[in-house]
Amino acid sequence: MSFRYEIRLSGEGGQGLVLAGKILAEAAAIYDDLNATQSQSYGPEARGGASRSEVIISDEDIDYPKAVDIDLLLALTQESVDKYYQDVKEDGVIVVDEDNIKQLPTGPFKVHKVPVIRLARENLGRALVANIVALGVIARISKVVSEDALKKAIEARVPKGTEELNLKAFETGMKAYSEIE
Amino acid sequence: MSFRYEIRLSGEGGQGLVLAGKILAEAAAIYDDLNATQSQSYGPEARGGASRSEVIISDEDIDYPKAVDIDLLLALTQESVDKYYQDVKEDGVIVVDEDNIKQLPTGPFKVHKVPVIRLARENLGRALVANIVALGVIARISKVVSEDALKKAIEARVPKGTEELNLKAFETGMKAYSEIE
Amino acid sequence: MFDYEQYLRKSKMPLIWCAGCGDGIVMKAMLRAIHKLQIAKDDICMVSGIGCSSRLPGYLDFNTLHTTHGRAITFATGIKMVKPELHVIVITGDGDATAIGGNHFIHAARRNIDLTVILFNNHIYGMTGGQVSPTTPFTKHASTAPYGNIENPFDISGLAAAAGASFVARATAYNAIQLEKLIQKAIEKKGFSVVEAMTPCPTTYGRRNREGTGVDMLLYQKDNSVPVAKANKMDAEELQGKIVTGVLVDREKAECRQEYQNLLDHFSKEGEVDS
Amino acid sequence: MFDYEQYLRKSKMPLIWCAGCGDGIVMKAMLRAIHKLQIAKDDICMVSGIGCSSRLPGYLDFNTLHTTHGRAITFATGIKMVKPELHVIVITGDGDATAIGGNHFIHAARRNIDLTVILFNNHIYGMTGGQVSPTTPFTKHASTAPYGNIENPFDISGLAAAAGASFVARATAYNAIQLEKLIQKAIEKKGFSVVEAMTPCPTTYGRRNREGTGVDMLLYQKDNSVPVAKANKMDAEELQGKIVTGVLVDREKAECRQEYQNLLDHFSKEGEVDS
Amino acid sequence: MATSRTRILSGNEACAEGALAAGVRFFGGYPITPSSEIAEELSRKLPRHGGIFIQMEDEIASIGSVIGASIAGSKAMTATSGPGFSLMQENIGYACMAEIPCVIVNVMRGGPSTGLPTMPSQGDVMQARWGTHGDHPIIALAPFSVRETFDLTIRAFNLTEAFRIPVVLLLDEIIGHVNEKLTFPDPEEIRVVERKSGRKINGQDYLPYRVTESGVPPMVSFGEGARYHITGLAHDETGFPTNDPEKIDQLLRRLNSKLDAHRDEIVEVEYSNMDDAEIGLVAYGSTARSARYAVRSAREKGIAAGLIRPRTLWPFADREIGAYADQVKAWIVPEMNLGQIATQVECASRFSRPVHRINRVDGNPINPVDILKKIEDLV
Amino acid sequence: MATSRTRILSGNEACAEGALAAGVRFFGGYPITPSSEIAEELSRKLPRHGGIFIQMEDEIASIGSVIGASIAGSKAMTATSGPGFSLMQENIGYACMAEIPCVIVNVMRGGPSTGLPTMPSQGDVMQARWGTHGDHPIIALAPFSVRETFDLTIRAFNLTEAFRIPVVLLLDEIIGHVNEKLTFPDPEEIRVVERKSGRKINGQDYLPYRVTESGVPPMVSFGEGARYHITGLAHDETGFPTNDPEKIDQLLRRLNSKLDAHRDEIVEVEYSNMDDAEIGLVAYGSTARSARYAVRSAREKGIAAGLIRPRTLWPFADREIGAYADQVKAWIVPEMNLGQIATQVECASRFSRPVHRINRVDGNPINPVDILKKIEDLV
Amino acid sequence: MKTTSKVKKPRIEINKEWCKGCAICVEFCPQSVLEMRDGIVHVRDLDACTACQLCEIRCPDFAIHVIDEDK
Amino acid sequence: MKTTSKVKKPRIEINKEWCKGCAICVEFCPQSVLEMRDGIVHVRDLDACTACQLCEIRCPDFAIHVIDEDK
Ligand SMILES: Cc1ncc(C[n+]2csc(CCOP(=O)(O)OP(=O)(O)O)c2C)c(N)n1
Ligand SMILES: Cc1ncc(C[n+]2csc(CCOP(=O)(O)OP(=O)(O)O)c2C)c(N)n1
Ligand code: SF4
Ligand code: SF4
Ligand code: SF4
Ligand code: SF4
Ligand code: SF4
Ligand code: SF4
Ligand SMILES: [Mg+2]
Ligand SMILES: [Mg+2]
Repeated sequence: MSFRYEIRLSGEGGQGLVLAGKILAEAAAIYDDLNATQSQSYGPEARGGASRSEVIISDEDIDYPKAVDIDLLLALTQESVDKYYQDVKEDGVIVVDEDNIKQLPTGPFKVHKVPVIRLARENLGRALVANIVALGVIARISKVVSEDALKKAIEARVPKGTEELNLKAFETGMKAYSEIE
Repeated sequence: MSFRYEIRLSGEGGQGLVLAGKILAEAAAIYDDLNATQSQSYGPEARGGASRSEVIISDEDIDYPKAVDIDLLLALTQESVDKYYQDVKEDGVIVVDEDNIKQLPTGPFKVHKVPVIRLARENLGRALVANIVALGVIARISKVVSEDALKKAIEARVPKGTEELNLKAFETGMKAYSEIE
Repeated sequence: MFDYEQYLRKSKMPLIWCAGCGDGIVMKAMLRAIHKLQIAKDDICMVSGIGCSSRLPGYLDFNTLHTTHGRAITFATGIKMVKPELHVIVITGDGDATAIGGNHFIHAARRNIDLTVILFNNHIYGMTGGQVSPTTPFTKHASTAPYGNIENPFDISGLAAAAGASFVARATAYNAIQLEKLIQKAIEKKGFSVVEAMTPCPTTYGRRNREGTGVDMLLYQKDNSVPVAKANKMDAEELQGKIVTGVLVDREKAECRQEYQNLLDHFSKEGEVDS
Repeated sequence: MFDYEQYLRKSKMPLIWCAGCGDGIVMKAMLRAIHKLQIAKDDICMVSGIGCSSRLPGYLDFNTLHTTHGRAITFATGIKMVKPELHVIVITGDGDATAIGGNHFIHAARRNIDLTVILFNNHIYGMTGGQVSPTTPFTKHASTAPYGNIENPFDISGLAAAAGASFVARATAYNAIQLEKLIQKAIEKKGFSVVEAMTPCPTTYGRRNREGTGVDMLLYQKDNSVPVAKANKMDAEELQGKIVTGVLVDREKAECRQEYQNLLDHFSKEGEVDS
Repeated sequence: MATSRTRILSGNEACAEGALAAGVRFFGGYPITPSSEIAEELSRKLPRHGGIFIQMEDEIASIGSVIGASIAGSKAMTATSGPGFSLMQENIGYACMAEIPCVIVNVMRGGPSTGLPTMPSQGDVMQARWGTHGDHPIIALAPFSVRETFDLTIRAFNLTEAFRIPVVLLLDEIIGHVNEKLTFPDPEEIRVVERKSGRKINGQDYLPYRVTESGVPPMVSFGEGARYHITGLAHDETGFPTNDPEKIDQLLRRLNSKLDAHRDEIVEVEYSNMDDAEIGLVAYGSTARSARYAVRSAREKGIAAGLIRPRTLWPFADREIGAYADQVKAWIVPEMNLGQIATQVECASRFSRPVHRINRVDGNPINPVDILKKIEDLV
Repeated sequence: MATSRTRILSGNEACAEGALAAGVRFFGGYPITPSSEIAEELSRKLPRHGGIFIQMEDEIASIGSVIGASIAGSKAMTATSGPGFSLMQENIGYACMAEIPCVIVNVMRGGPSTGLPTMPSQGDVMQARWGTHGDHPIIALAPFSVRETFDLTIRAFNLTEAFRIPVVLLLDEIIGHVNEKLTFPDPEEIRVVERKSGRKINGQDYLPYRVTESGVPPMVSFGEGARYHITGLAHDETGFPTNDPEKIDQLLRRLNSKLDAHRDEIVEVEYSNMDDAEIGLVAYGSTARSARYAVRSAREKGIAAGLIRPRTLWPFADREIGAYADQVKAWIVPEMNLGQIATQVECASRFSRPVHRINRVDGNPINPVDILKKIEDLV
Repeated sequence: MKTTSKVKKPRIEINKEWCKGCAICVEFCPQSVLEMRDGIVHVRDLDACTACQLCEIRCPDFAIHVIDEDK
Repeated sequence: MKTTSKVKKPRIEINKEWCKGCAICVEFCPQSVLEMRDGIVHVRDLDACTACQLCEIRCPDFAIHVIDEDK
């Protein structure tokens, strides 16, 4: 049976969610030979950067590139979780930043709290890599993309010279999830 | 029975044919209380001025403001007579400038030769008023507009200070026609 | 103690601009100048184009008009001609005023119409993400000048002067007090006045050109500004990379709305209205 | 003995222009300049906008392009960037270049792209029948300035200079020899060059302003021209109503097509073509 | 009888006169054949009426200044022809979005591009509807005589002030330049719509884009004490930009439905001999004169031809034409273009009868004889 | 398997890549969201391909430079969005009139006016057809995926070079910004049309606007030895202005009939599940993805829905759609506008069946679920 | 307006909702009164403040306000 | 090109189709060689002509051509 897996990464501009989405899509589409689309929604201005990035992964052609029924929602701000939790499907998963989200959503989905930003800042010294930490978490949860593919995609997409840091961030995320499991 | 009388004044830019047409129209419409339209065709550029000016006079609403079947054609250049004589209707009249038109058209219409430009230059000292001389000729031929109305329209439309000269030009035209009659 | 908030539409705050963007500093200098001049809020019409800087009027409690990209001056011209009693202030960016809007800018200067233009020069198209602008310095980088800018930049103030503006001045966000004074003078001036406000865009310009944060860019302004009196004594080479600040032009010229008023007065005296 | 006809498309003659229009005098000066430079007809691309003057290229046996009103310089820019080996000459009027086309004019000057602009300044919109232009002098009459022009005119050459042109010159139709020499220099110059050719429009300007025929207007030019060297020694008042002629600007600056070439050469040396 | 209020004047002059009668107080424009006489006339007259005439540096500046003037409280207009009309499109869209009243006259000449600068055309009809980007409302009127140019210019101002939708007045070169008799109505007879609100409004209690029953929010001009914000971005009722899909949707649907709600007030049609017509002509502008000439000639020959003449081109008179969809046996649509309104007639009549086109794009008007011939062919 | 010629990229990037594959050597543009990445990408790549990138001072200058570059012999393009597209209209008309090949990309965002700069829309479809003054030919293509954006960009260049008609590539913000897999075809597999003539031509024996059988005169670029004249005025076969009605008529009819003559080469349509469809959907661009999703879902539920997806928007696929006018019971046309193509579908199907519209103008894409609901409602 | 002769300490108001943490005020305070903490400005040493207002004048976000009741 | 020593009279060619009768050549001929007649230029006094070409240089219509075989 064919599958369609929908991921929405949400937070605020500057958190690198578009890059994270592209890495996910690239891992799936290039290294795992699936199909994938990544798209984003912007605020009122282009400059601000996107606050929402969506990845659809499937083994078939992907028609609609936006999320219809979310399998996995990452939310790094309270605003984003409030806005989007209702779009998560039954049995879907929500990953929230442990420190930023005070009010957890309730519903027919699973919610995981992971301190992705704190992990990035404290364990890796750069809050900037929170997006990649999150990818580690997502990799473990979703299972649609292989960890290997994700590592390759990270290496290919992050700025030259930061590969190691980012791979470490990825590992950190995977480990963090395994710990809460 | 209602009537529609079509006049085309043709020559080259700068010969005052638009003004002559407007005077005709004004005489008919304002002073004789008929209906009249005046329109013109331009060369490639606006600046050059029109080389063709048409007046339709009627006692009814005038639908089509361009000439369809010309009652009276004035032609001051050979080019214009060559181009337009075919549009003159049976029993129509063509007035040509005696000096400029060497080759007269033939057909089921009347042709009158009047040296309007020469009359203007020699009798009145200003080639510029040839258009008004022509109006005198037209007044006598067409009879659709009263001479009185034409005089009033001339007085109203020509540049201040040239009224007398122009009225004289008008008389000259009328006389010239009467002489060839 | 000056209360900026009397002029703010507080419900629209915080400002849309990035952390460290200089636009807010210029905005405050302008508010102080307006306040000093004691102009009633109803009597100010603030007109902008499109760009980061052009979002400014939306935050202020005046008659505010956010137009199309590059065209603010044309709308402002219509307003000024119809209601000369309004103080019409144009808020515009370097791209807005001198790229797409360059023609209107020079023509308003030529007419010397009584508008005050506050031109936010950050050397870049901020709003659209850092494309090269007509004021991006030679060799500097931008998203559409990935190998360094190969074009010469405008000297905006020089252009305004040559086009006919009656008042032209330049100051930096760093020197906000000077900026305030120059804006005050510009508003007071009857005629077309331009204040070129040099303002840092750390996000799309500073980062790409390794010029650091807003703080770093303000420090740069501090170190590289030269008052016009001093600049007049320096040669071209010494002036390389410097920002000449102060009043660059201040002259009396026929102002087009006033000239038109003379015409109106002439006819209304004559009482001659034909139809 | 110079044979103009080698350059003419004789079947298109006579010229569309009015008796006494100065445009033809400028046109001849340009042909002599081109001839002196021995440029092959195939290597000249002549681009114009819309206006009386802009009808010029149609009469000449070059690659000729009659574009839209005000936009000749933009088309010319595309041509020059693609075929830098062509001599691209822009023929334009005061309205075409500085009213609707003002922005392109100043930007081409800023880029200092290697175009030669022959700007026919007759202080009026000739083609459309004598409306006021950005160069119509203050108080002069036009069909849309029936009570006299209330706006200040541009100093076109000053504007071109401030915008960044590397060569700017002015001459009159009266002094056709000087005009020829300046056009020659302008074509030779690598960079954006402007020759402002002052040319009488007796039909729509002269008549309305009681300045007489083409002859009268040329005589006026004769009596009121001042060579730039002499003008430099005169004060503003003395220069009132005078036409300053000669080379106004001649300087070396980075030329944008050449700068681009450097980039192209860089990559072609690198042999680095990615996709 | 000729009265002193009767004069011979051109359509362009009548347009200027109509604008003055409607209360125009601002003209910003850029000359272009064949519209320039409108500007020239107003440059003479506006200063005498206490109004502003300004020649701007180009057409973009012209429409910008007009919108600004309107925001400042003046009835405002510009006049141009095809090339200038194309340049104005971006700011026409602004006027649609921000709901700023303004009148844009396009005296049509032959296109595309520089085309035929001195020759008549009706080639910009579809552009008048669709020239700017995004779905937007627009009104377009097309007079067929000098007198009607006077009347429809007044109407253009009335409509734009009433509905806050830009109104395009489509003359063609023939109408712009033909001279004919115009008897000026008594000023008291002229109905003039004034802006809904011109009063001083206190402080901020003005909701500039309030959703009202009529769909048209009352407009207060700048400088009248209601300090508010105008933008070309999608905005909410307060006039400030919004990203809220509901508010955006509300705005855009309200903007576009103003036309539907007031359609019958806007659409004006003249019928000649349609009662028993078997051949239905649809024509507008100067071409309608050729068509009426042809219809009269046909009637003289006993042919049951009739003419529907939309004075309003946009919104299109689809219902009025549709009402005859079954009565007529065939339609004839003569146009100085390649069939822009003919297509609308097909839709309006739902293809129930063949629509025959008579098109001319060679710079000449359509000769009534050609239309008559077509009528005769069809019977 | 992933090859090195497979990458993830956005529609805007794919457009730049397609242009390079088609041989673009000139880009002149002005930044505007959501199209700027096309310019940014080409500013990096063109110098490496020996091509020219120039950022002009505005959109008018951009299209002017593109036309100039094309005349000088380069394949040339620009990219913009609604506001810039409006500004380009006058010179697009010039390219139509003078028959200068060029590609204009419009990445559609919400309009009218500044509207919704970062949000998707399909609001400029009618403008692409009618935005400039005068009757003129135009081709418009609308890809629905990253891969198709690559392909249709190449096609746009091929069509414009083959027919000397400007081609508008209508992306929408979603297609411009969505990232997906693109496997680059082998360069040899790519069909690239080159200008009919690029040879040195001797002297003056070149008739630039010769009436040929195909209706398309062969084009020689400037600087290749055929010194000729190009103008936006109506002109004869020699390229010089004319006032001769016959020649004008010949020119304008030839220009506009180039499209008719080659219509079937230009119009491309994709059908999904149409064979037995009772509910016919017509959708294009990103909305076609929602529609196809809905059709698949409907088929899973046993509903006979099908989709016609015009890849070419202008000329419109009227015959292709008309062919199903009697088969289907109803049409559904989902669009991110207020029904621009829906009206075309009504005409194409001659109102034989109801056309149901699903319109969204609030900045959001059309959700497939809404389409599915409509399909279900109709059965 | 009344002026009093008592010398009061200036009051520094910070609007945390508006402050974007650009640190401009910190950098340009000649008395090092301010410091950044958690991406937002904080008053470190109010006693040192001379109410010169250089922080306020340069804060782009209207987020810092120095009230000197003596002025 | 050969030069001969004989002093020949210059030849003045006038293109009547192109001449618009603006009289510029007449006005600026220093030797009064030319005159207007019937709205077109005519040579009045060829002998006086010095072949200075000032007429030709200023004729806007390419209508007068002075051929001096000595040059
Ligand atoms: C007609 C048009 N073209 C392009 C744009 C896109 N655009 C919006 S703002 C902008 C440039 C902004 O630069 P600047 O004026 O310097 O303002 P800043 O953002 O730097 O303050 C551009 C190109 C537009 N909105 N409209
Ligand atoms: C977009 C556009 N606007 C206006 C016009 C009308 N127009 C044609 S030429 C011209 C002005 C010509 O003046 P100038 O450039 O000074 O040339 P001149 O005729 O004086 O030589 C104008 C306004 C046009 N063709 N296109
Ligand atoms: S992008 Fe630059 S100009 Fe725009 S708000 Fe950010 S810092 Fe300021
Ligand atoms: S109108 Fe003026 S510029 Fe035009 S051709 Fe006549 S004289 Fe020359
Ligand atoms: S007022 Fe002066 S001393 Fe006090 S915090 Fe601000 S900058 Fe520092
Ligand atoms: S300058 Fe203003 S915004 Fe920046 S850190 Fe200080 S208080 Fe905050
Ligand atoms: S060549 Fe000189 S002297 Fe001879 S006619 Fe001409 S101007 Fe006169
Ligand atoms: S200058 Fe030329 S056009 Fe004028 S009169 Fe002399 S020959 Fe004729
Ligand atoms: Mg900027
Ligand atoms: Mg001129």
